[in-house]
Amino acid sequence: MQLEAYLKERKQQKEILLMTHIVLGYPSFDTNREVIKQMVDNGVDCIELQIPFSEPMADGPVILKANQDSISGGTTIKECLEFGAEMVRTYSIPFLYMTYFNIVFKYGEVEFISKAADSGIAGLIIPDLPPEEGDNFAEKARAQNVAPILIYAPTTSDQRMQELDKYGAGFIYCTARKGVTGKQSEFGADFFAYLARCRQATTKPLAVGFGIQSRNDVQEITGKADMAVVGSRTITLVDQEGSDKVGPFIRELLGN
Amino acid sequence: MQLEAYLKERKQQKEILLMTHIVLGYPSFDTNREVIKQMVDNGVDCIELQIPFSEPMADGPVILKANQDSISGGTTIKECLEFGAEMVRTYSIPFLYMTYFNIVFKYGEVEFISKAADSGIAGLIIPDLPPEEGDNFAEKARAQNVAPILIYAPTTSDQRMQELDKYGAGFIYCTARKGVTGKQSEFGADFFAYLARCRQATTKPLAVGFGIQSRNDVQEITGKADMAVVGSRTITLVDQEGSDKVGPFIRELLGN
Amino acid sequence: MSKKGYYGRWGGKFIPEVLHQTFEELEKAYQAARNDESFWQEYLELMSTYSCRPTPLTHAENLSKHFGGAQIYIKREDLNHTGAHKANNVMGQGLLVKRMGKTRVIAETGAGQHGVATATMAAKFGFECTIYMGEEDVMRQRPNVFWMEKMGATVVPVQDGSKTLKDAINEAFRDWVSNMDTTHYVFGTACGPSPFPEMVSWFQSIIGGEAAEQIVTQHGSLPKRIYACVGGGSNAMGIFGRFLKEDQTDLVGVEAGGYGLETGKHAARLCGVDASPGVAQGYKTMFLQNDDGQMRHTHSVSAGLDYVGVSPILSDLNDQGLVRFEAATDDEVMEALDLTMKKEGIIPALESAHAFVQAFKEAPTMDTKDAIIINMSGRGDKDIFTIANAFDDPSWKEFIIERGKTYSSS
Amino acid sequence: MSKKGYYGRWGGKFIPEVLHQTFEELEKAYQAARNDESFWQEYLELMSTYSCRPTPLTHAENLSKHFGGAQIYIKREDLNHTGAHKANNVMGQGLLVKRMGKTRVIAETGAGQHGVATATMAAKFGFECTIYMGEEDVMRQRPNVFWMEKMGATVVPVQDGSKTLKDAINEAFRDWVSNMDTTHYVFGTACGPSPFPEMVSWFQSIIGGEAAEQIVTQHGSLPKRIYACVGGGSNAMGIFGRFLKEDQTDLVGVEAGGYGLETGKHAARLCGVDASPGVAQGYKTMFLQNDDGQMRHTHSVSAGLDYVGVSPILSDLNDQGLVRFEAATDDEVMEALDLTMKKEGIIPALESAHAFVQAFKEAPTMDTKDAIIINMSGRGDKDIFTIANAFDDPSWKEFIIERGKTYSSS
Ligand SMILES: Cc1ncc(COP(=O)(O)O)c(C=O)c1O
Ligand SMILES: Cc1ncc(COP(=O)(O)O)c(C=O)c1O
Repeated sequence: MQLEAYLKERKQQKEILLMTHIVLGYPSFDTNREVIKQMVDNGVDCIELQIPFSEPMADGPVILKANQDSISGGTTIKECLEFGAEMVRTYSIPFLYMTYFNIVFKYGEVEFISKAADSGIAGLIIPDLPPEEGDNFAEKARAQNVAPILIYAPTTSDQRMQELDKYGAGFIYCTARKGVTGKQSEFGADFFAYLARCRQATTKPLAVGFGIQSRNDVQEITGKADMAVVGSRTITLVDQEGSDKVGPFIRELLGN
Repeated sequence: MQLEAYLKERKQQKEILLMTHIVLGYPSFDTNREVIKQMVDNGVDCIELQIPFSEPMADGPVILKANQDSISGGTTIKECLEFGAEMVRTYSIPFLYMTYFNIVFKYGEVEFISKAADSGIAGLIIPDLPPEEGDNFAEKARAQNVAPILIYAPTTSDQRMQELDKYGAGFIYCTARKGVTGKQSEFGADFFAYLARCRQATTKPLAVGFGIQSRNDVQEITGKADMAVVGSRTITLVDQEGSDKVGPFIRELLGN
Repeated sequence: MSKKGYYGRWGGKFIPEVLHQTFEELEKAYQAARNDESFWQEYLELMSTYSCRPTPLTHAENLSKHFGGAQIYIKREDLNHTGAHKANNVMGQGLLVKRMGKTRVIAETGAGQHGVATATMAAKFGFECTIYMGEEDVMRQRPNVFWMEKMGATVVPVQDGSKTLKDAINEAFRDWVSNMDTTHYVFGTACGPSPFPEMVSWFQSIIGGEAAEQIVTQHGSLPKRIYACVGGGSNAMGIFGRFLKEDQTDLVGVEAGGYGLETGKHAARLCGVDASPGVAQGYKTMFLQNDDGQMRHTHSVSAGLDYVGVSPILSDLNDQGLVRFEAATDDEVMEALDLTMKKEGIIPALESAHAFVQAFKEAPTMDTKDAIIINMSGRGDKDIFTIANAFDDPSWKEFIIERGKTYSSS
Repeated sequence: MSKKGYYGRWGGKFIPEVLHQTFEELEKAYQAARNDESFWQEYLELMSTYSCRPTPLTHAENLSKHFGGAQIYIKREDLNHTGAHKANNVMGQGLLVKRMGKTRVIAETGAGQHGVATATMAAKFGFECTIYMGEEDVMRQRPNVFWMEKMGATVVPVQDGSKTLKDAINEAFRDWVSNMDTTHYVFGTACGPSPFPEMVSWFQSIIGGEAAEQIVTQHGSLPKRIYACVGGGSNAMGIFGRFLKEDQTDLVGVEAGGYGLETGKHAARLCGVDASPGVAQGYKTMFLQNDDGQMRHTHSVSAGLDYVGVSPILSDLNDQGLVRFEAATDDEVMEALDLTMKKEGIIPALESAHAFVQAFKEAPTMDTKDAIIINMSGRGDKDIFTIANAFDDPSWKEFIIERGKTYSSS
């Protein structure tokens, strides 16, 4: 598959890849543009564009607030999808949509996948859509060359990991710990045992997210995972210090 | 009996007798003295001295308040009894104590009666002591020549009137209506029928109380009852216009 | 009980002549009801369809473990409709009023529970209703006033005397002596002139009857001791009555110790040394009064126990040594309330919490095989204004201040 | 009901992967409990000794006469411990938690009833307890917060989104995904991911089971119609379930009409035209959402009905035409509440009063021999701040202003 192949190829040249995240329309699409430019320019490997939803059940306070502010600022799904298409046109790295299932469901599963495919979106992350739910969503996405990104959690059994792997494409999103986005994670023995289980279960690249905030965190998982995912930390950074701090932050994360 | 004989004799010379009422210690014993002087000087036939009680269940708002103010002003039973004795020594008309049973009970029934007798008090009115209660109270009082004044109400049956009559002495206190002291009474056909029933039941003089406030009221019962009882009205008068208005008020009541 | 409505040397019927006839009729109606089995059946039926009798007996396992002694059972009068045992008495009198053909009821209320119960009964039976309540209590217990009014009752704030329960009783009598033809006075506790003490106890005896069956079913034997708080004495009489004949069961009445018996600021009539025999509000009992016979101000954190007199039947049981009386202070009450909420998820009324205090003092010394019953006369959640206040809860205060400001500015 | 936790086209289990295992365990424990008769026995036992089940069925004779049609019966869930049907579900889940060996419970709450019930259950079972409550609701429902805290629970004000119920649910899920090893999320209504809708309905089915027996005993036949308010749908499912198989009984769910369906300010998901299929908070149902799929703000005078979603089981019963849905406006609710208090001495919760509204509309057109049942899901006296406010009661306001001043100056 396209995304998986791309990531595996990139990984040949780098110790670890980096996926970053933004919430669309927060604080504005213009800022999104500036931030994404800095990300791409500074070596990010792919970017997760979160389409805001009013009930982001799996997100912690930072992303939650960004979702809600974006919506109350008037962000629409249409704008988000146009913005996604624009980014794909503008940059060469892959972009993914992250959102909750209701956004997809309300838009129409088939329509949403087609729209993403047409825009050249590489993958979809829907944290509240296990493969058992939806109308064969993963299959339909794969059929249109949009990677359905499946998620592993520390609570996922070996058997289920293998099961999930069958549905997914692109990479596996391993949540570093129980809980929601945004809190610092500890990378101890349990975590590495979990990551080893993930590696056993799939041949897809492993992305690790939830709580990665510093160069140190990235180094901790280097060699064990293929890609680090940074979410809340960039939002906080832009909120507090402005979008032009994103470039330096990314370089720092990557040790450049 | 002394009191009964006195009243019957007075009644020979007057169309109707008048009993007035004061609350001891309200607003002060000094005012009580002034008021009583005016009452006696202006032709009142006997006076009811109410020893204040904290729970005057059968009294309306005016007398209730007088009771409570007297107590909170520090009036003691001892003072009341001394004052009663002083009045008996000072004036020649009969004085009665009116109070609630707890005052008597707490003092000791026998002791209270003896004290009253020793002071020359002519009678006792205890509205919450039906003859069935207390330790043969009426009998003991009669034995010491203190008249236990029994009460008739419009709800009292003929048979019970006769029964009550046996216990009483001095006169019968006929409450003009249902209810508590202080409210205006209407003297209609029902009332006169009731008064006729009272007359049938006893040979004792009939005093009518509860709501007698004006010359007009007194006239209404003249010829049907032997004595009018004026209570709350004098208290209000003293409160509002001072004790020297009591004399003229009494004269007015009596049509003098 | 003697013919004249005496219980030992207590009780009687010290009423103005104008009420004589009314009491004759009441006595007759009451006796007729007692002798008519269908009346009690009708009463049980009403209480099981309108209120939720039988109320449960809850085994307080956590508290029992905590104290490591007797098994603590709680009789749940809080689950009655309107939230207290007061409903039992009121509904019973309601049925009697219907039989007597009267169309209006009046009642006194202190904490407001009896007022709410009476207003409720009046709505249910279609009676007119006036509730007398001391002005102090109206101010303290506004929520109850609100509900009474919403139920269609007229609430009259009484401004005389100490502006509390006893004054409300006097005022209710004043109404009654004017309107006895149409009106029944629904006395709220096992006090007042005969037959009230006995009649109220009779209606409340539904508690003890149930409890006796329940404890045998649930625990396997009768309880060693039963604890009830004592205001006027109705909930205590209600649960004690059935057990008076049981030698193995000790009965413990708990009075309001207020700031402590030694301070004089309490409402302990049967334990302690401050009360003496007296006659007021139509009956003879132990009263908190001064040497002249004037009633004293009483104090308790719980309005329902804050009363000068006590059931003449309890005074007699005290004389006979059949009921033991203890006192619980305000502070002890708040502590017991706190513990009961945290350990069992149950919120006793402040009144009821007095019974808990004494039970908690004694449970640890008893055998784990023994059972004790606490009569939980009512629920505390109606008393949030008093309880939050007594706990001095800062966020509650803030909430009220904010609300007040909102209302002021609108 | 299909294997995957669907009811027709509704339901499902839209949960983050991290909860997969937790739901597997929950499903297993739930199925084991359902297949174990002793579990239900234990549940019945608990509910009859700790709460007062069976709750009565009250024949509202005055209301029946007033409307001159059907005989109105009221199922008295208000008499449950903690004052609402919420206790049924919570105690049931408490037993399950004990079986699963977990030591901590969390819950969302809107009006506070479910929070109080959960805090109560936690105290009783000795669990740690955290309650999530929208900040708006914390401010509106401070009394409930006070009691939850007194019962030992931690109440967390949720400052996200609309700061109300749905946000509290999201926040509870956020806690759960972090602490599922020790923690059970006590979902408060028949919504959420499978098996919650079915499990909550199962615990609540105790209502309908009792009601069916009671109405036959008291009235002689099954009811013609049953009315229940519908927030998440748990009390409705509780009373409807048993009657789904009875052709002669029509089931009517009443949603919050708020300011009127035409104003858009309401919480009507199954009647009216403003809701559409969606997936949120872990399940698929009719949601009040905009065209993008963002949830809308809802409005109701009653916090407990003020919710964007509805039980997927009810959505399915709506599809099947087995339950009819109606709406009651805020104004109609206040009127029905007033009438019920005055005529029967019963204070329905604002939520429950919605069911009364629809019953009152339909009763007059029915035969006097027919019976209808209104499920009175809870009592209103806990909601005095809301109700007194909604009635705009001047002396209540004055009381609060005075209290506020006293607290300000101390
Ligand atoms: C809950 C509760 N318990 C107890 C009492 C005290 O009354 P009694 O001693 O008559 O049971 C009251 C009185 O208001 C009350 O409301
Ligand atoms: C008294 C009462 N009734 C009804 C409801 C609505 O919930 P459901 O539809 O789940 O019964 C609530 C919710 O808080 C409630 O407290």
